[in-house]
Amino acid sequence: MSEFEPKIVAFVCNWCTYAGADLTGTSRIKYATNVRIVRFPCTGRIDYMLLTKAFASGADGIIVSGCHPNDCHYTSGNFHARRRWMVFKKLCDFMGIDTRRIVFSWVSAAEGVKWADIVNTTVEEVRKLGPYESYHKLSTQDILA
Amino acid sequence: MARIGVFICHCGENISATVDCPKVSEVAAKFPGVAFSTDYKYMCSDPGQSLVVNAIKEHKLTGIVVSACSPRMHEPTFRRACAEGGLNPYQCEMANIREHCSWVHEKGDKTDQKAIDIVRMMVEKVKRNNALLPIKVPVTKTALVIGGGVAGIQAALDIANAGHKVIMVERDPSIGGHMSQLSETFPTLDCSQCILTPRMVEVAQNPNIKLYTYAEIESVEGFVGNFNVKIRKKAKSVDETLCNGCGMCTTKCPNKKNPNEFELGMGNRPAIYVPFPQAVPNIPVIDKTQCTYYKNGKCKICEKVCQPKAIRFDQEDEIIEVAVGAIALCTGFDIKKTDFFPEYGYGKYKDIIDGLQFERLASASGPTSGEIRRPSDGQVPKKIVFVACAGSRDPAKGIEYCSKICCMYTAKHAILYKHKVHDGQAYIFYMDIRAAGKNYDEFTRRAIEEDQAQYIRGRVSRIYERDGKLIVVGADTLMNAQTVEIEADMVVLATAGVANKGAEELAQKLHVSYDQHKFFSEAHPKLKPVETNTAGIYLAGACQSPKDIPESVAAASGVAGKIACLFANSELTREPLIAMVDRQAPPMYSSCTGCFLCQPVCPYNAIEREEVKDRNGNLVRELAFINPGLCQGCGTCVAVCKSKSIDIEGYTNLQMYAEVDALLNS
Amino acid sequence: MKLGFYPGCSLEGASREYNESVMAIAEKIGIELVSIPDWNCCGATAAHNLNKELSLSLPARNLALAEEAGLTELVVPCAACYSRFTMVQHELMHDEPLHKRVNEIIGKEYKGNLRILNVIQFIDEYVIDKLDENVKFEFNKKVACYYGCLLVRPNKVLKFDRTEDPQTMDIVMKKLGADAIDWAYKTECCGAGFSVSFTEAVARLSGNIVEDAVHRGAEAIIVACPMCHSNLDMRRKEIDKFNGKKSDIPVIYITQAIGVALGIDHKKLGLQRHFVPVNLKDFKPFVKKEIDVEKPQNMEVE
Amino acid sequence: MSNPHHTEDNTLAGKIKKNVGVSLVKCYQCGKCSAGCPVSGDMDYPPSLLIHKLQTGLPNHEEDVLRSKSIWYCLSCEMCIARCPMEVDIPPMMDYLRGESIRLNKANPAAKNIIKFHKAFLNSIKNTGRLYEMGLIVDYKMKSLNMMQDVTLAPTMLAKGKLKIFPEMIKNRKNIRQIFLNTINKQK
Ligand SMILES: Cc1cc2nc3c(=O)[nH]c(=O)nc-3n(C[C@H](O)[C@H](O)[C@H](O)COP(=O)(O)OP(=O)(O)OC[C@H]3O[C@@H](n4cnc5c(N)ncnc54)[C@H](O)[C@@H]3O)c2cc1C
Ligand SMILES: Cc1cc2nc3c(=O)[nH]c(=O)nc-3n(C[C@H](O)[C@H](O)[C@H](O)COP(=O)(O)OP(=O)(O)OC[C@H]3O[C@@H](n4cnc5c(N)ncnc54)[C@H](O)[C@@H]3O)c2cc1C
Ligand code: SF4
Ligand code: SF4
Ligand code: SF4
Ligand code: SF4
Ligand code: SF4
Ligand code: SF4
Ligand code: SF4
Ligand code: SF4
Repeated sequence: MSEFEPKIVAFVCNWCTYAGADLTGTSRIKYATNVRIVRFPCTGRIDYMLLTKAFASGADGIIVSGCHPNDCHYTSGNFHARRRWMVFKKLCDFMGIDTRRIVFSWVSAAEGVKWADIVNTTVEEVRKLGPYESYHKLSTQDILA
Repeated sequence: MARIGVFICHCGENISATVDCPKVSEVAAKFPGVAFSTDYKYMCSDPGQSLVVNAIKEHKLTGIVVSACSPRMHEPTFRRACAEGGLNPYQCEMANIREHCSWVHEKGDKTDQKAIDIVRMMVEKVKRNNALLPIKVPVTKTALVIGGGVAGIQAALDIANAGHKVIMVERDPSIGGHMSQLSETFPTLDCSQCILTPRMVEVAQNPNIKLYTYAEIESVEGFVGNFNVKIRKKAKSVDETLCNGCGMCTTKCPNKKNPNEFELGMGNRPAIYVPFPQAVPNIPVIDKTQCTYYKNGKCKICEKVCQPKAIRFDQEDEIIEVAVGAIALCTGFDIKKTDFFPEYGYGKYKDIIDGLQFERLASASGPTSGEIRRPSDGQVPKKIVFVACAGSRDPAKGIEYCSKICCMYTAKHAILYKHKVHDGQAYIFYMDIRAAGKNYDEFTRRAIEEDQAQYIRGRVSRIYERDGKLIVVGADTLMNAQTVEIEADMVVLATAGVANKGAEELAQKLHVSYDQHKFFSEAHPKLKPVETNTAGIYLAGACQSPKDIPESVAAASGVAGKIACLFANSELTREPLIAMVDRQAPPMYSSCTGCFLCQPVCPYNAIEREEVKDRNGNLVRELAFINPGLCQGCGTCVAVCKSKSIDIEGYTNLQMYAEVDALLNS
Repeated sequence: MKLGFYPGCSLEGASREYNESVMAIAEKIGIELVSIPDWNCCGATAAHNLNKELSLSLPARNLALAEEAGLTELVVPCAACYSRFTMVQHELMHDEPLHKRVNEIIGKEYKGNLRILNVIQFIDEYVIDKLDENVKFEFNKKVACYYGCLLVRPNKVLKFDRTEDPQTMDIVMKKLGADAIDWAYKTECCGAGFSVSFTEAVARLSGNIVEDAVHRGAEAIIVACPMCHSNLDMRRKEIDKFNGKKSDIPVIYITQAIGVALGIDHKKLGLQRHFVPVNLKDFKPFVKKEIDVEKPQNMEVE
Repeated sequence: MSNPHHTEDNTLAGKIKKNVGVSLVKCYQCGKCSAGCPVSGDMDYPPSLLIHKLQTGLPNHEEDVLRSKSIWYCLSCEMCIARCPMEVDIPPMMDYLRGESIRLNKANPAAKNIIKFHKAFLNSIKNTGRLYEMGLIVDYKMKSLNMMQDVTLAPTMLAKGKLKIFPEMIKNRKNIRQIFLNTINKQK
């Protein structure tokens, strides 16, 4: 059997991490193909229900990444994101969502190398955790199927 | 029914070398709702754009997805093409298969699959895009220039001469910046003061420029065209409207032994002082930390001798509020002090000085009236060592970059030294001579050929003092790395140029980004070198990275040009990608519960309370309302609203969920 | 108060007086130093010159034995041993596979819970505060404190004082009433373990050190390492030959200097064992002085 | 960061990178190490030059390095790394080069005594668990045949009580021999 290829979704802000990932490209730094990037104006925009949505549609791991503290293009969006994540994480733990599969990080527009590293380590970590079948099975399609 | 067009770009070989573009196009053609799909060599070229325009018309498309480079690069291009084809420009999305795919992966099925996924996701998104109209906002045609060094001066004068109002805020008691401290300037050796002072005076006299010295930025709110800025004007303890600059106070102040900042500690100044004779404005300030009266309630001599009665011991800081349309950041840089170098004695040897101190020694108006004398005992140094790259290009010390100006000013120092000490010998320890500029290399050659500077290629390992001499130990890497020891009378370290104090806090107040060394970041290193990522805020001079005078001035004129362009229109068109609280007629129906959780999270105070009244004028309920002029579209309010009453254009709930759904259900 | 102790070979042999003076001052201020049972030589330069794993394993065995004996803090007066121990601990704690391999080689398990102190750290933490009440004589001499290489380098691992122009010994000596001079050779190498095999280099390097100290008027060189001591003291004949002049500046261990100030018998401190005779006389009674003991700002220690 | 597309680096510099993690490409030949090295004057190639020879990757330069005096004269004093702006860790590189030089039988004749001294030193530890200075001196003299060196040192040391006539033996000498067998003596 070929190695398990985890599906990773990255929720990133437009100003820092999206631009950082662009820089990874411009610098031609290679990383794992497993990630799909979703662009948000700011991490503050990220509605955490989207994380459960992503798991339900087959993601094995999620990266949430935006500007470093104090560097938010909109001053404080990333702080609000953090704060809400704290609350949401408790909820996840309560609901039995595996929060090890959600990686939070800061990648600035200048950190192309860091972006590649984060994707690669997340892919490896999630590969170790295996497919998130327990969650995928519960997604509606599977139940009805 | 959606009719989406998909355009896969090869970007020459940039994409097609790793992604099978025709295959992606074929697969995309089968996505539900896709009416047209094709691939092409250069989508952004004229024929590429025509392809889009024609396809929209021919296939009656309702939206397009251009799968190419990053939207941060070409989104405006294709929105324009979209509009040309007769669609609303916001019916266009870009799928980033270059930066996020072809450039970061190897050729293969996985990469193709990723490209397909990215396209599918954008197809699902664009189906849900709304037609949007650009927002127009008025522009306040006044510019704020922060920092009054040569860059700030140039920017202010250019903008003022274009006919616009300028407010200049300078932290020190005088404008002039580092250039006012320099003796003569490379590569022509003109006297720095001689060329700068007239420009400083012009700033003071230009009716379009309002100058605040001894002032700092307290806060900045608003957005391009409409910034509200609070300026803290620190108390000078002198009434500027009365003071005539006679200088009686400074001559009579008995408290004279305070280290002179302008002379970098190599001289003293009174507690009430003007930083240097040509200061603009020529109005003294009292240093409250040193004045005898402020410290123990006695003295007031300055008050007695001041004829116009301008001294104000009870003066307080003043906060001034101004409205401006654009901001030029010109806060310059600083250099590392000699105590940064453990191996060169942690700054404990008096005769090891930094480059700016040497400028003061060489300056006719400096503490030695232009004679090169060493600080410890006033002797004229006969052997002098210059150490280039002191702290620069030194990752171990946390500064990996080249400070760019020091090769040139070190050559200048060697020349000036030889002009003043004819029997003296200058040695320069260097690693590379970086003199790329018009007449720059010729200048360093002149130091070597005409003024006998000895260049030794190697870094100095250690400097210590013995019997009044400084022993400089280096190696000559062009001579088998043999050790070279020079018994010098004085050593000048060309210390690294670093970000100015307070740069980080200022950047945070203005929401502009900065790099790991706290230098402000330009929006694009090649194509937007004077813009920041925040619209309406520009940067010039050494606050971006160490720069010499010609470069600082060029950038400043660039900024002035940009601001003049901005001010050329009285209205500004803004992207309509902003948030809205839902409203449905009839009268003011909304799912908003009036909890106002959204209000405090908005960084721009854009969320207001709107009162809903019945026919009799009684208050029925309060709803959130977003001021479209203030909202910058961060979307934080969208995420906090529990009743999902807010949505944000360009990133609507519907779009985001559709994207996530489309990504993985392949 | 009990602390672990690793004497090391030189303190048992050629540098007995260092051991004697450490013991004497520890006793005076009521600290018991407990030697690691059945300790072995750390291998010094020889091991790490010839074989990396050996150079890790010899110290590691000692560390493991110390842990087995329930010790938590270990005083290592020899700067060379101290350097080896600290480096080994650092390497093992930062390299899991290597740590495993070394544990296998030595047949013991070192967990890494020891705090390793050099003699100056030991003085700084346990002795300094007790000095004022116990000191009898003021050490009113001009001294050149010599740190050598192994106490301060590499700073990233040792994290002790600043690499260039360190101050800790100077501060201790100033507290005792000495005039600790500013000089140029504080951290220049003395030739270390090459005393026998490359004597010419040692004569030159140690020669420069002695010459600068004498030139600047020092009356004694203060050291904290047996290798420094033996190079500067036992090699004085070669040193004087290199410098072309005779020198009589004594080289004394910081522990001996403290012992002298504490009024401990000079014999008990082993001062008679030096090659260069030590004639420290004319001490005045100690009067406590407020000296500027602020540690210098520029400490690179995190 | 090395590029995965590049082929494996089989130069001596490549081996140093692989075995001791010291990256010589970082060295930009500033010479600061050579300027501070206390024995660079004794060396045939001061540290920065030694590195430059390795940077070229050319066989004749690598040969020079392995046969050099420099690698044996290095005192491991760490002055170079303490001041290197690029944090090129020279001492472990020297350790590795010494190892290679012995392994390939290329050690410089000038290093003879140094190697003999180290070996005599280790012998003492192997036999007793500790350093037996008297034994070391005798052993070293036998090995180096340098009978006259330091003839006056030992008697004075004895007189000052600094030399022991009999060796100290640790109890668990088996453990020590085990360590030697698992490390240095494994090589042979
Ligand atoms: C030793 C030395 C020699 C040099 N010689 C030459 C030469 O010969 N030729 C040459 O072309 N270049 C030379 N330069 C470079 C030259 O000094 C710079 O190019 C020039 O000063 C940059 O101008 P600037 O306006 O960007 O910054 P600065 O001169 O640093 O001016 C910045 C101004 O902003 C103010 N400011 C800072 N922070 C704030 C704040 N928060 N709020 C308000 N105001 C603030 C400062 O007080 C200052 O007045 C030399 C530099 C050095 C160090
Ligand atoms: C080999 C090489 C590699 C480079 N790589 C880089 C790089 O990686 N990064 C980088 O930043 N820079 C690079 N550059 C530099 C870059 O090419 C220049 O900075 C840039 O092209 C300058 O732009 P320009 O508009 O001033 O001049 P040009 O690009 O020379 O454009 C001048 C234009 O004016 C036209 N023209 C000339 N005379 C007349 C006339 N009398 N009437 C009308 N039109 C006229 C010409 O036809 C031309 O179209 C490189 C340069 C070279 C040579
Ligand atoms: S649209 Fe973008 S990807 Fe396509 S050719 Fe232009 S730059 Fe390259
Ligand atoms: S004496 Fe008065 S008028 Fe003259 S410079 Fe001083 S404050 Fe101004
Ligand atoms: S009151 Fe202060 S500023 Fe005025 S003369 Fe006295 S010391 Fe100088
Ligand atoms: S400009 Fe010259 S001296 Fe300054 S950092 Fe760059 S190379 Fe070094
Ligand atoms: S958070 Fe939502 S419901 Fe609450 S006031 Fe704001 S828009 Fe209305
Ligand atoms: S999106 Fe919401 S939070 Fe962000 S600026 Fe607009 S109104 Fe404020
Ligand atoms: S100091 Fe470091 S960078 Fe400079 S030559 Fe030596 S090893 Fe190379
Ligand atoms: S460690 Fe070796 S190479 Fe480095 S400075 Fe010391 S003796 Fe020279």
